[in-house]
Amino acid sequence: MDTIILSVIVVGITGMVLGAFIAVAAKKFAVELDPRIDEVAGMLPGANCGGCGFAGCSDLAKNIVEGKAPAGRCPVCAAETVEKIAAYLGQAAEKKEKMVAVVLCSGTLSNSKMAAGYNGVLDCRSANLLNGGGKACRFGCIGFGTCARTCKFGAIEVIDGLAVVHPELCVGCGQCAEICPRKMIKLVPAAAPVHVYCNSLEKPVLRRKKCAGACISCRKCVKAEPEKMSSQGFMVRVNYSNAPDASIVEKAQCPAKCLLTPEEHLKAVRDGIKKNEGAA
Amino acid sequence: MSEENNTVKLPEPGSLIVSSSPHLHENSSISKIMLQVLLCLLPAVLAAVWFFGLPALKVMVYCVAFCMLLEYLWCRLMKQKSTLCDFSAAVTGLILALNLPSHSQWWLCAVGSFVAIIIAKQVFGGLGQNPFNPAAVGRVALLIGFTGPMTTQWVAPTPGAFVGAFDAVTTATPLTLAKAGAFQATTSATPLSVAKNCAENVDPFAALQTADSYWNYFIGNMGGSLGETSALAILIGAIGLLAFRLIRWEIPVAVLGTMAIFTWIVHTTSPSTTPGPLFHLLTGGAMIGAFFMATDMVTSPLTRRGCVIFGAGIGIITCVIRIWGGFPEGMSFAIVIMNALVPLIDRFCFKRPFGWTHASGGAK
Amino acid sequence: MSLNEWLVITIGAILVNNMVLARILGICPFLGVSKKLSTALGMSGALIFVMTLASFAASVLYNCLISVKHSIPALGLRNVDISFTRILLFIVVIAALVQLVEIIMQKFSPTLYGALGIYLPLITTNCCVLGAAELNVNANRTVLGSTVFGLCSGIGFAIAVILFASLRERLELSKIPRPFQGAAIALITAGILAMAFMGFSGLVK
Amino acid sequence: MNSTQKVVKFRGGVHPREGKELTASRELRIAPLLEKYIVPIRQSIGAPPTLCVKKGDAVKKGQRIAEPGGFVSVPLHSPTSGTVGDVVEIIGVTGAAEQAVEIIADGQDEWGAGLDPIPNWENTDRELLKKRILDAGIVGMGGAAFPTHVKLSPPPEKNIDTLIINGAECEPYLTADHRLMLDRGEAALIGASIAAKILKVDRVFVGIEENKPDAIQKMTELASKYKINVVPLRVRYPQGAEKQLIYALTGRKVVEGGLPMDVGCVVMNVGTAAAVHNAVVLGEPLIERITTVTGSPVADPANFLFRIGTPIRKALELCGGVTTPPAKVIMGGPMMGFAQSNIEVPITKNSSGVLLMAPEEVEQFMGNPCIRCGRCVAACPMNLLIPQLSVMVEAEKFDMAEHNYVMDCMECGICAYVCPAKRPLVQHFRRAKAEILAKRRKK
Repeated sequence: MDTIILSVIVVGITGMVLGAFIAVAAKKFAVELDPRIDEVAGMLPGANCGGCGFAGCSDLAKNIVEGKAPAGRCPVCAAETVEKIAAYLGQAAEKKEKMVAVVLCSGTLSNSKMAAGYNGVLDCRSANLLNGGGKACRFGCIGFGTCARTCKFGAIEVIDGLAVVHPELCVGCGQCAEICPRKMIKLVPAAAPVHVYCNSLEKPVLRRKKCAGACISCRKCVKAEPEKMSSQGFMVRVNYSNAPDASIVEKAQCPAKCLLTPEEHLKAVRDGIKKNEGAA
Repeated sequence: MSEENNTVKLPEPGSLIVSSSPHLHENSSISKIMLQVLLCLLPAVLAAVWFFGLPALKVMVYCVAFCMLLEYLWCRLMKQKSTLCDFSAAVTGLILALNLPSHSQWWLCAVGSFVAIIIAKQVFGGLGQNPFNPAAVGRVALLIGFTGPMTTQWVAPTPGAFVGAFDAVTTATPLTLAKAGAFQATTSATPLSVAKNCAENVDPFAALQTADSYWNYFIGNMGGSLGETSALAILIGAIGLLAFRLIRWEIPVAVLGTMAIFTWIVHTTSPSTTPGPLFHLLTGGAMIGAFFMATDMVTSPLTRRGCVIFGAGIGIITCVIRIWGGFPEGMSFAIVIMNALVPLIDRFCFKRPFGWTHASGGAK
Repeated sequence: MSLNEWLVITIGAILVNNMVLARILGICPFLGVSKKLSTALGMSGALIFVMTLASFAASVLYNCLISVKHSIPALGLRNVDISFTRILLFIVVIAALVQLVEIIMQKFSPTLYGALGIYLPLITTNCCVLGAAELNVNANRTVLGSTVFGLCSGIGFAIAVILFASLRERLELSKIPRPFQGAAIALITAGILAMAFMGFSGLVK
Repeated sequence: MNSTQKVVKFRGGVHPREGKELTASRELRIAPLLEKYIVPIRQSIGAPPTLCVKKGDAVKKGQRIAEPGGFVSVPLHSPTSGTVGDVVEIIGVTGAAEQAVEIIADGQDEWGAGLDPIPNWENTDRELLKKRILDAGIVGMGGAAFPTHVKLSPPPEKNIDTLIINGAECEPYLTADHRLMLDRGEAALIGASIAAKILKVDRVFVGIEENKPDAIQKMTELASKYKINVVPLRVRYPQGAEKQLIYALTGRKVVEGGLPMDVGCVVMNVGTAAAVHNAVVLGEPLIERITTVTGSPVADPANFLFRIGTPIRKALELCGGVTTPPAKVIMGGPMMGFAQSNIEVPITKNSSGVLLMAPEEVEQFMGNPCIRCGRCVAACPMNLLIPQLSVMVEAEKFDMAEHNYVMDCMECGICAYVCPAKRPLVQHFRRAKAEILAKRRKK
């Protein structure tokens, strides 16, 4: 019993003395911190993808709380999360549309003609400084997969020398579009069901010489849905502010098989390899 | 004009290769370097076979085979291109073998090879990425894990007696060794262990430091690991290494120089603590460590200054362990410890680019 | 104490019985803050400071308060042994010290504070700080001896963690197979380093 | 004359196989007129010039077809008389797409009313001479294509005391400068004297590598008339690199990020010096240059006097084509030249050579890991820690690489030349430099 009493006294007094010390120190060296930053950071995805342009999620949280960035700056967040953050901070959330990246190119190795053999670093950005890799087309995908390595979400796969975005995995952070040396990965509304898978600005005759998958600029699709497709020079694109629905594929009957839904495009790319293997 | 065009042969479009400059390359490759190292190890191998007979050859074959097998299996497992052809596994295996006692069992070789190839090299990403010298790590692991077989079961050298040496294997117990009679205390254990055991005597090293024994140490007529014994053979190999430009001379010079100075100071201040510098240089792993293990390209510093610091560190740590530590030999420990320091050394022996001045560097 | 005993304390704490590599204490900050050399340096500094101070404080506390037999006639207590409370008291002291370091660091070096992150509060319950205090008790060291031991253990930790951090910076650049990335390769490296440090065993008894 | 000038050894360097014997002793040939020239519009560092002729315009030989786009920019001249064709997009020397103008020759090859010769340049105003060099469109012909008039206009606070004429030609295989010194040595020396007058310097060196004894002898004989020292240099690549050359001749080190003028030197290629002579004394703008066409697959390798805008295809036809299909066509020398993907690429003002390499001569780069053998460290003339730099670039740690002075790399290619693992080091460093520059520009 004696032991217990004394122990309690000794430990208690020591604790109190030290506690007092800390209390004084905490007062003296106090640092103001905004507790909201941690809260907001907790709501963000925490992937630190850098898609917002800040150094990671907690940095974005700091900037959102300080009002230097809008609550919807994170490209990855779902709309509900943005609303939650805005509500927490007492701001009005702006609506944002979900975007996905898309590689507008059909230049698989099976489709492409090679201008030269490439011997060097297998990285798009390095290759771009050196004749742009081996493929003849200078507008299409180089295919060394720098975007795939950059993607934090594993949404890009390089199949047969062509980067393909899996829209169901893509969160639209835009890092791939940023890193692509040809700047040919586009961020488009996820709602757009079809894309024209060719990025070339060359004359159709020239581009068909270089790539069997190139758009031939026949404009059948534009004629089918004039409002919902756009063409500039020789380049035909889906009008992403007023996207057509998937039925345009049927209507247009694209002779180059360039106007496709992402699923059809993926299948075509995969089939290309099989065909090649069959031929070999 | 067009007729002429038809007769003139020009490069086909699409047949050309584009690559970054330069378009000329020196005639060298990794496998060539490794083969040159193997060639330089040949004198040591021959010396080991001469002194320890066929069992020594067996140990070397085991180690090289296990190392190459493990490398091959790893590449298969990781679905990589096989890296057997660069011969780096063979070099590791052979150096490991030269660090083992002559009558090592096959399982000792296997464990050492596993540690060297898998744990010290491949899990770090393979050739070029390993921060530690694989052979040194293999030996350190064996020294710690199997202290007995690694430090006590020495066999006396039997110069030239290849088959007789095999008999020693079958009866390799301390008893039979003692019964053979012809051996002196110096040969039934490595000279280093003797030095350690006798440290309490007044002049314990007299027997170890005669001109005769020095000659034996030099040519390798003493107990010890396969490659540790013959300083002569290692030196012949070292000439090859230097001639092939495979090593930087700064490292062995720094290692051996520091060891000599350090042991000289200790020896002169207190002769009963340790034998003189020559003894230390010629016995144990000093030579093979300084020339073949410390100089491993992957795990040594890049700059000259760094190499000197690296070598000096190895020398000092080796001597400290030899003189005061619990193990008779500290070379491989020292190498691994200094390997760990290499990134720091590289960082602080930073080279300034050509034309760098304090003014321009400071203004940055 | 003789020179030899001081050598045993210093060399022993720094090399032979290195806190991290031989006693395997303090592995959490060892692995946690060794990703970058700069944070490793900061952590080493903090830990040397805390260990020295904690060893000193704990030793004073132990020698003056805990190990003596207490008699307080006013409360009717006679010859009470409270040495069993020492771990409790050591933790209280260490925790208070770490809190103090943390508060001061947050004020004067917010970047270092941010870089050390969770590992700073972890020193609070860190086994190597407590271990140093406990080892001092076991070895019956004087207050001065304990303080030097704490300092040297801290230096030993610093050597290990700085070496390790520089190695990891190099590993960061190498192509380590997927399954071994991160903690796996760090532990393997630490193991090899520990093996190498075993070469020092026998230097001091 | 003074060939006892003390020569300092620079650090590192290599001595690759020379290959110069293919063309060194062969006579300089003058390329015949072609039907069509493709003249890239941008041929120098700095602002691109703007085209001042339209499709269908008649042009005379030496007529200005593009105006300079700024101070660091030079005009462009028509290589022959004829009409202006399309402006086309071609794949340039570096592999990037660039604009070029076609000139369709009329076969007359008539000089237009261009520049007046200034035979007594000794008594002409320095500014006038400088303007002439600008008007003639002269750029550094050794490789970098830096506008020469800019080089000759150092800011007044820089005290220039040495002019170095670079005849080292350390690149293997190339002999264009060698032939130029043998055949037009006097022109180069007069050009050097003009440049020396513009810069107001007395000390002029001509540095020539010792593997060209005939050129050294010839130039020494000629130089006795002028106040010019011919200095034989150690045969060591990259002897002709600006910083190394200055160090070898004067013992001065150009600080990192600095220019030769910081240490009182101006370096000029012998070809550029000869072009200066032509522009001033003869009144001819820079429309032709000597280029080596060489390599083992070339049937009849030689040095040619080509008009600017001659495609490689035509150059090869003049050499009798190839005996075996080459694996690489390189514009420039083997150490720093650019591999071409097609043979339509035209010769520009800085094309010192067209080199073909047979498949058995070409060694492929491989993605082998660095074994830290340190050969590159020993050989790097800029003293860089290449093994560390290269792994940093591979891991895309460009900040780290910048701290480790990757920007000091001059892409001489020695590291990749000596690398036993055949790592594409130069490509790594080019990438790093490009990324770092892009980041700096963003700021």
